[in-house]
Amino acid sequence: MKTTLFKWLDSDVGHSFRSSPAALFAAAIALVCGLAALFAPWVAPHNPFDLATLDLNNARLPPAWYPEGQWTFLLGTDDQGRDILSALIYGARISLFVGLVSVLLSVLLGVTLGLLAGYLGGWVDALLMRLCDVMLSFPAILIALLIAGIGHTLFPNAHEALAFGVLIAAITLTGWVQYARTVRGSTLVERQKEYVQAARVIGVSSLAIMRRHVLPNVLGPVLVLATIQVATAIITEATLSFLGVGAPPTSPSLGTLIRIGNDYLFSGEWWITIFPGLVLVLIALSVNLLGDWLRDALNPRLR
Amino acid sequence: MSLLQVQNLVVEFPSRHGTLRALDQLSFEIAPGEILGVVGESGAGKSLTGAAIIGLLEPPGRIASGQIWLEGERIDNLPPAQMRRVRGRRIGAIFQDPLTSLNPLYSIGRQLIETITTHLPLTHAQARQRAIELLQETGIPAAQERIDHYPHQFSGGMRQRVVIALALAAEPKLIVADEPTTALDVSIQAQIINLLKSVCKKHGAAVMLITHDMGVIAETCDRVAVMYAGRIAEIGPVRDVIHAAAHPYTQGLMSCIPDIEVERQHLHQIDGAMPRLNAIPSGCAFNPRCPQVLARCHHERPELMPAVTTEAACWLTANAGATPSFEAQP
Amino acid sequence: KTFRWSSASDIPTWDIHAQNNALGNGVHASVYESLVYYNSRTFRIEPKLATAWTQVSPNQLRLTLRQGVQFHDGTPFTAEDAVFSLQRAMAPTSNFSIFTQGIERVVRVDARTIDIFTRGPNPVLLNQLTELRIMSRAWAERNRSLEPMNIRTREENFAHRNAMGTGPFRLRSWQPDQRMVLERNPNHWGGVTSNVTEIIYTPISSDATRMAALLSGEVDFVLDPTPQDLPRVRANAALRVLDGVENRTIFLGMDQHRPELVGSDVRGRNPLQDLRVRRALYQAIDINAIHRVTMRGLSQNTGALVAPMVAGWTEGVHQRLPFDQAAAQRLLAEAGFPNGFEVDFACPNNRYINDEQICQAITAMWARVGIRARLRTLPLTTYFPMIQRYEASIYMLGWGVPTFDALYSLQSLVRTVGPGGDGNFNAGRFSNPQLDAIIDRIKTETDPHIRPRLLTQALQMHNDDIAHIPLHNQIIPWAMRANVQIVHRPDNRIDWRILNLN
Amino acid sequence: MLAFILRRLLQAVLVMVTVALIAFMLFQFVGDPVSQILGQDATAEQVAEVRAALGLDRPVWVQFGHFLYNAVQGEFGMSLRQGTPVATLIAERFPATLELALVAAALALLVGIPLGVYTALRRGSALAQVFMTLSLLGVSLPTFLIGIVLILIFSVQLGWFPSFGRGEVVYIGGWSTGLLTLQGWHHLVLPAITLAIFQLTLIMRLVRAEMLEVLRTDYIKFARARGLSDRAVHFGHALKNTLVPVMTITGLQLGGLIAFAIITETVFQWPGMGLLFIQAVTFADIPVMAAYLCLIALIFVVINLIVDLLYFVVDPRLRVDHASGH
Amino acid sequence: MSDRPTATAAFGRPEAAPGLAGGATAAATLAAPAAPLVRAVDLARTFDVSAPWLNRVIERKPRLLLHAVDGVSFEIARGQTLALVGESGCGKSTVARLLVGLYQPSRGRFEFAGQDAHAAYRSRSGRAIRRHIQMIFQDPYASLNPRWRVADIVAEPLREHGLISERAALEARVGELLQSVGLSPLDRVKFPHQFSGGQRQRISIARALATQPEFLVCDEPTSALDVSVQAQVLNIMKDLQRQQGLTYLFISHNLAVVRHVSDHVGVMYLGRLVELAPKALLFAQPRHPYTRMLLEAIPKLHHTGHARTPVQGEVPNPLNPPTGCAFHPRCPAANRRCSSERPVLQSLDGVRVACHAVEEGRL
Ligand SMILES: Nc1ncnc2c1ncn2[C@@H]1O[C@H](COP(=O)(O)OP(=O)(O)OP(=O)(O)O)[C@@H](O)[C@H]1O
Ligand SMILES: Nc1ncnc2c1ncn2[C@@H]1O[C@H](COP(=O)(O)OP(=O)(O)OP(=O)(O)O)[C@@H](O)[C@H]1O
Ligand SMILES: [Mg+2]
Ligand SMILES: [Mg+2]
Repeated sequence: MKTTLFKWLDSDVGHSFRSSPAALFAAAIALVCGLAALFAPWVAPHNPFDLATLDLNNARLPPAWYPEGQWTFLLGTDDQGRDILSALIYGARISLFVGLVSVLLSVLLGVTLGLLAGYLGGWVDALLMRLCDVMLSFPAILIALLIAGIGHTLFPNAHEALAFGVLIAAITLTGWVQYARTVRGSTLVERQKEYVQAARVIGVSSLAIMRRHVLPNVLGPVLVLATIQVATAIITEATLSFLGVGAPPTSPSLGTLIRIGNDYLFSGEWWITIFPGLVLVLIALSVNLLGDWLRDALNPRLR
Repeated sequence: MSLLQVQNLVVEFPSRHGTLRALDQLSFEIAPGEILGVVGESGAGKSLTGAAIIGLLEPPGRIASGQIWLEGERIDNLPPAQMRRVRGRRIGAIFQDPLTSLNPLYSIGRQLIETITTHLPLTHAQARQRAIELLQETGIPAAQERIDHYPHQFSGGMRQRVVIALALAAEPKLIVADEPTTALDVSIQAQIINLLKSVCKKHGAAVMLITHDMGVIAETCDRVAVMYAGRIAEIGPVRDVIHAAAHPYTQGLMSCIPDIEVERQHLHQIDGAMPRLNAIPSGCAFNPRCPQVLARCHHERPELMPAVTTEAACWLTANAGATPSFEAQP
Repeated sequence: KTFRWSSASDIPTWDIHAQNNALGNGVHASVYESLVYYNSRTFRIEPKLATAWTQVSPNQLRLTLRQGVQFHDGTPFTAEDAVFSLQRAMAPTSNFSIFTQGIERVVRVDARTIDIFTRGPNPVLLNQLTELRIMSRAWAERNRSLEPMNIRTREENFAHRNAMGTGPFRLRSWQPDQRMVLERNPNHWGGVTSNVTEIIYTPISSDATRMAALLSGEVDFVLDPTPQDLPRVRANAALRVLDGVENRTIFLGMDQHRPELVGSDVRGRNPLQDLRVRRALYQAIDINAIHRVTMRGLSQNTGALVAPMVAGWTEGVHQRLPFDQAAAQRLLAEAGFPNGFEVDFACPNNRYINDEQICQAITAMWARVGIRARLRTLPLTTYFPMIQRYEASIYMLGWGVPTFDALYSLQSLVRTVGPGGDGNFNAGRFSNPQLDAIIDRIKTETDPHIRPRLLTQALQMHNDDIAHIPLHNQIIPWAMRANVQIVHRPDNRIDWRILNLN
Repeated sequence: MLAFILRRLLQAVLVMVTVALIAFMLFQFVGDPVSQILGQDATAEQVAEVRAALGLDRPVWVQFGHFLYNAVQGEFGMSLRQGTPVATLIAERFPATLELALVAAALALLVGIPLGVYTALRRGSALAQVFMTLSLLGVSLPTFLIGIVLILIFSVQLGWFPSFGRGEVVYIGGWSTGLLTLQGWHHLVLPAITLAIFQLTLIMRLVRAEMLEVLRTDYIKFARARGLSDRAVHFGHALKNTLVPVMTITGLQLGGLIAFAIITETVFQWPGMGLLFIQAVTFADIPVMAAYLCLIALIFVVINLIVDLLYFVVDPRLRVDHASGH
Repeated sequence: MSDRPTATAAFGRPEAAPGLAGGATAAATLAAPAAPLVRAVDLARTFDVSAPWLNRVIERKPRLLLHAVDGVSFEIARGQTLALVGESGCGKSTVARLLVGLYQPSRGRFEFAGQDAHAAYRSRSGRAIRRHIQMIFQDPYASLNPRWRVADIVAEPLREHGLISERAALEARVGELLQSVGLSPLDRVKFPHQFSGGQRQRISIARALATQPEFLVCDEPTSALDVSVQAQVLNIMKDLQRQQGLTYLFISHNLAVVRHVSDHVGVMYLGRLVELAPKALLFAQPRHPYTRMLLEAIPKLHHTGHARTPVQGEVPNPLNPPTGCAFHPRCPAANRRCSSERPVLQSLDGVRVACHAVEEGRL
């Protein structure tokens, strides 16, 4: 484990990582956010989802450094008496979870379909690409809005878990197209390469060729795309939550927190809006920075 | 006076593993109107030499030391604006792949006229006229019409003719041709080489012809330089280099080539591969593969020194002053 | 002087009978006038286009019309116009049927008199008439707008975008969702003290943007400011907040019908059918905290189902059960739920002031006595159909009383579900036959002495059963520039006649 | 060429029918318009009557068939919320959205392309690094946040720009435009910036990446070897080749702009189609939603077609008849 | 370590097939010389390159068929090498791909050890025949999966055919194979990019040899390589042939190389064989005018300064081949008949040639 880390740091990619302050900065932030989110129950001073611990009398306290602030609520509290810091940590956890899972699922879906379309060609390809066209001529946020809309009305009695399921489904279903197209493109190129033909001559089955030969060689751009998509997914989640079809208010994501905080923009209780906004931008920024760096690092011609 | 003079040229690539020296103390000359062939294994530094001369080394590559003189004027340290006036006007260039050398979005006429008007004080109409003449000269039938066609409408051989026309557009004194026929069909190769030879003779241009193909060198060049690992191993008149090479590498290279006229059970082969830039052995870079390696080859680097009829960078020539016997040529 | 104002949404139409929309009705009142109207200060009914009225018989009301009134196009206002307009409101495509309920026909007596015949005694007829405005008959005929807009046709009704009334203002232009301009009617019959010559209305749906427009001086008046921004508005010398109690009461309803609740962990019984449980839910709510923190003082805590200005309200029915967590826990234990239970809780998120926040706060309060409410919040488009399908176990609802008479609430909310609007929003399907009997009696009781007593009695019985858990009456704040002179009305509309700018 | 356009159109029809179908199925779930029409106090009989009148009680596929049949004739019915034919509503709102999107697109292109070229040519320079970092911020900021912050700063704090609406509009024929009045432009500034920022950074990054790619090609190297000036090489040769792939993305982005306008229009109360759509969603105004979605699909299809035709203009390789080439 | 006996028996190869190093004597088990190991009968492959259907309908364009290979027949005896030469695009690679089953033939047959190979490829036991026919590709940089280690690359056919599954045995066998192509067994753990072009080509050869094939199709195996490396690869190939009795189809456009490796040479022009002759005969006495031109076009190392006579004219468009003899527009000896009647391959003094001029004795 340790040695692989060192090995990696010594490789070209690792080196470009070490020598890029932006990447280091981004990785540090992503790491902090990720760890905080992962270990939220241990890191966060309060559990903002446990309603029984909320006290309305603590609502709208300013950050601790203000005269009215309390040190138990470092970044202040919101309108329900929720500790902002804890809400941020838990909110980031949700946002990151939704972002990562939906990107993972869309990668899975997109890469599979892209591989099939690119490798098999013919009507499979035609069909899938038409499907992509349809998806593309429909703005992602609209699809997401509609899917989220259905989800919520189809299962009105379902609660948090389903809300997240719907969010993830919405983002996944709009996200896979990009991967499918990218992978299809690279697969078409890769399929012509002689190593694939060599495998065919050996008698390796199509599925095995796709999985063993083509897949690893088309994953580079997917990785870059996925990193950037994580940021996009988090923002989409926030936007959906902002438009009111996202995470429920009792377990708010960053987007929901911003939507809630949006009402307090002029009221002087700025911490309810500003902190979630900052964290959202910070996460999106750091993930984007990482993706950017990765794109350059993985592109041999840029080295 | 020689047209082009390269003196102790060093080209380096700085990298995090240290600086790679891709060309090391390279020196040679080209006389006006002469065709100098440059051969050598892939990665020997042939293209880099050409790029350094036309001032188009890709960063991070850079000329670390040495000088390049064109008609008595030093050109390796010219500011970019002046170097641009040298390129195209006084040194033309031809690259390997004619398909990718032409901008697919512009007609060849436009690309020709643009080049001509950049360098010569001609009006658009005059430039067009000259472009048509150039195309005719390079053997493109119906040049009047074809001038407005786009690159993709030409076959590979025709495209390379267009590229030659472009290189000749401003009557340069020197043409650097980097593997001009490698991407072409066997049957077209000879056409293009013949064309290049004849038009250059007509315009009085000297050619630096970079190629792998000894056959092409043999029938085209006046002199030939053999490169190995960023240095010239041997340079001399073409006949002598082919038939009476002084350097063991040159000898090996010549005997590797299957000969259409002679049948052999087994080809001679030079074992091993050319060293990577970051692992060039001390002394003579060829010493690990050399069948006649001497003790001093391991730590002393030989410079080019006169052999019988050529110049070779080999201690054998210094010792014996004569061709070592090494698999007799038939 | 120009008065620029804003609220979240635009009026749906200028057709005064097409949609019964609170905001629309308020705006229509500037251009169209009704026969009688509430006085903004006293909230008594006062003459408007009718100058006098007498109850000729229990089923017949005679109204004398004002003379010398002109429509905006200069044509005189006559009895034909009044009869036409009331009949138009009774048309099948009209949405004002609740205000014409019980009216049998309208008859022109002479040029200045009309009769309204009702099917039976109608104690709230005059209140209903305040919402039935008068349109020019000739104009409607000319423009083929004799009937209220019909969604089924493919054509837009002329009256949808144009208006012809007698009011103090007339419509200059209207681009839906963008901008509406009204200008002063110089030929108005009188009684107008406003110095406003032009009214520009711009709907701004984003709360933050609407407040920004007020703060930056782009509008003079905001009808529905967000409560949390009020401190800042109050602190600003150039701005001012005016607030008043609305006659809308916010309460929680509970499913008391199903034998077993959906989405609950209690099997085999419905805990909400147990009075002790309902009482525990009630007493676990710290209404003062909600009042102070969530509503920032902009609410009037209540124990009654109606607001103080509604007939039937008394101090007695206004009394709340005390907030008492210990009592709540005890009641739960007595009812057999010492560890509480899980229950579904639905809330709108864009209907009432701070609806979502209130529900969250309540969820937290219940959590502390062991009731694990699973809150879901929905936009009103999906929320109302959902609760009307009886899909919610506990739900929030707010009920306003345009007639200022508690029957309106009792009939819709408390009466057992039945035909003719009985219990149409009794989404918990509460049922008490005794209470039903009283409500049915109130429907026809016109005696001014008996009727209020019956109303109060019904309200008290409702409280005893804890059919609903009342929370508070909404207090509606208005935010405006300091130079706006205006009177706050409990029906949340501007009285255009007395609007002034200093 | 003709065949190409035809195929595109066929594809377009397919796309639009699919969109319509999907949209239609989704509408079953967005809520019940009837309770909106009738208000809270309606009786069950009234509700049933209106449902029947609107055809909402029929099976979905019947409704869809009906919808398609009418939609083909440009007939989308009446808005349930506004009582106006949907076509009229859209016609009223379309200019606002189109103007906003076009100005934002122009802004994104006019700023994004030069910045992309600059950062590509001056790769590694301090300023280019700054631009690149800022551009990342651009993709990391959610649109709604940008809008709110702009209002907070420029309307409320500084009072430089209005915070809502379109200002004064001039009617030319049935087309309302804010571009002919100073006030109109004044109102346009903040929304256009809000809408443009994301696209701007995207275009900038795209141009930069493409440009770097193109600068490495042989024909650029050969153009240099011919002694052409940097200007001719960068802008004559490199940029034009860069624009080919940029066009596709930009085309799609323009469609995206119109869609993204939903958020911008909501924040700035911009009276365009996005606002119309969002309000239709909260009201379950099915005819408006359906028309809007079909229109968006149509716009995408048209833009795609235009982009494809532009390819023919820019790239001679596509233009030429196959048979005459070698 | 299981081998399907039934499958191998079908190809007449005794299971006692010699190990790699051991040698040599596959030739001893040869069937009667009358039956060649490889036989292509009228092989043809057509590609549909027409525009999409709608375009054709609207623009009234016919279906466009490209006859990449148009009726090619040849035989290769066991242990022999047939070389195919010709200009780019004449269909050499297509023939190669037809033989290894990457393409289905549009017409004709390919018999391997007397069995219809394409029928076998399609059948369930297709793997068995694949074992015996392997291919070496042109580009040593593209023919190895850049993400796999050498050991995995070479072992893939073994695993795929279930020849060896045990780890240690596999490792040993890979080492053995690497050694047989002149690489060190220690190179197993490296990645392809750590090798030079020549070494990579040896890895490809090792992979091709893994299943102990009898027939190797080599599509320009050295044309991407330097002359010095080319020599290494050619030598190895020849050595292997000598040791293991391999049969080669060797594709190249370099006649000098072809002369070095082949026993018979086939010259292709626009999808057809125009001349097929034993090597010595072909080089000593080329019959077809195209063959003559090709030979003429070869740069000669020893005649410095001599200009070649280049082949005149351009390669014709395969979509629109000339009528009659496809070569006639470039042929100095063409006459009317050549432009109208297509010549067929005819035997003439131990040479097979398709040319009217030769047939008529004009050349
Ligand atoms: N950007 C670069 N960074 C590092 N090394 C480089 C770079 N470009 C070229 N080199 C090295 O410089 C050496 C000479 O390269 P050059 O292209 O001149 O070879 P060549 O003789 O032209 O080979 P070929 O016949 O393959 O064209 C090679 O070893 C190559 O690896
Ligand atoms: N999959 C394919 N689809 C369409 N046309 C093809 C296909 N493969 C080959 N062709 C065409 O078939 C002809 C013969 O191609 P092939 O690759 O066999 O030529 P080649 O002799 O190997 O050429 P080279 O020397 O360039 O490798 C060419 O005109 C080529 O364009
Ligand atoms: Mg080179
Ligand atoms: Mg080939």
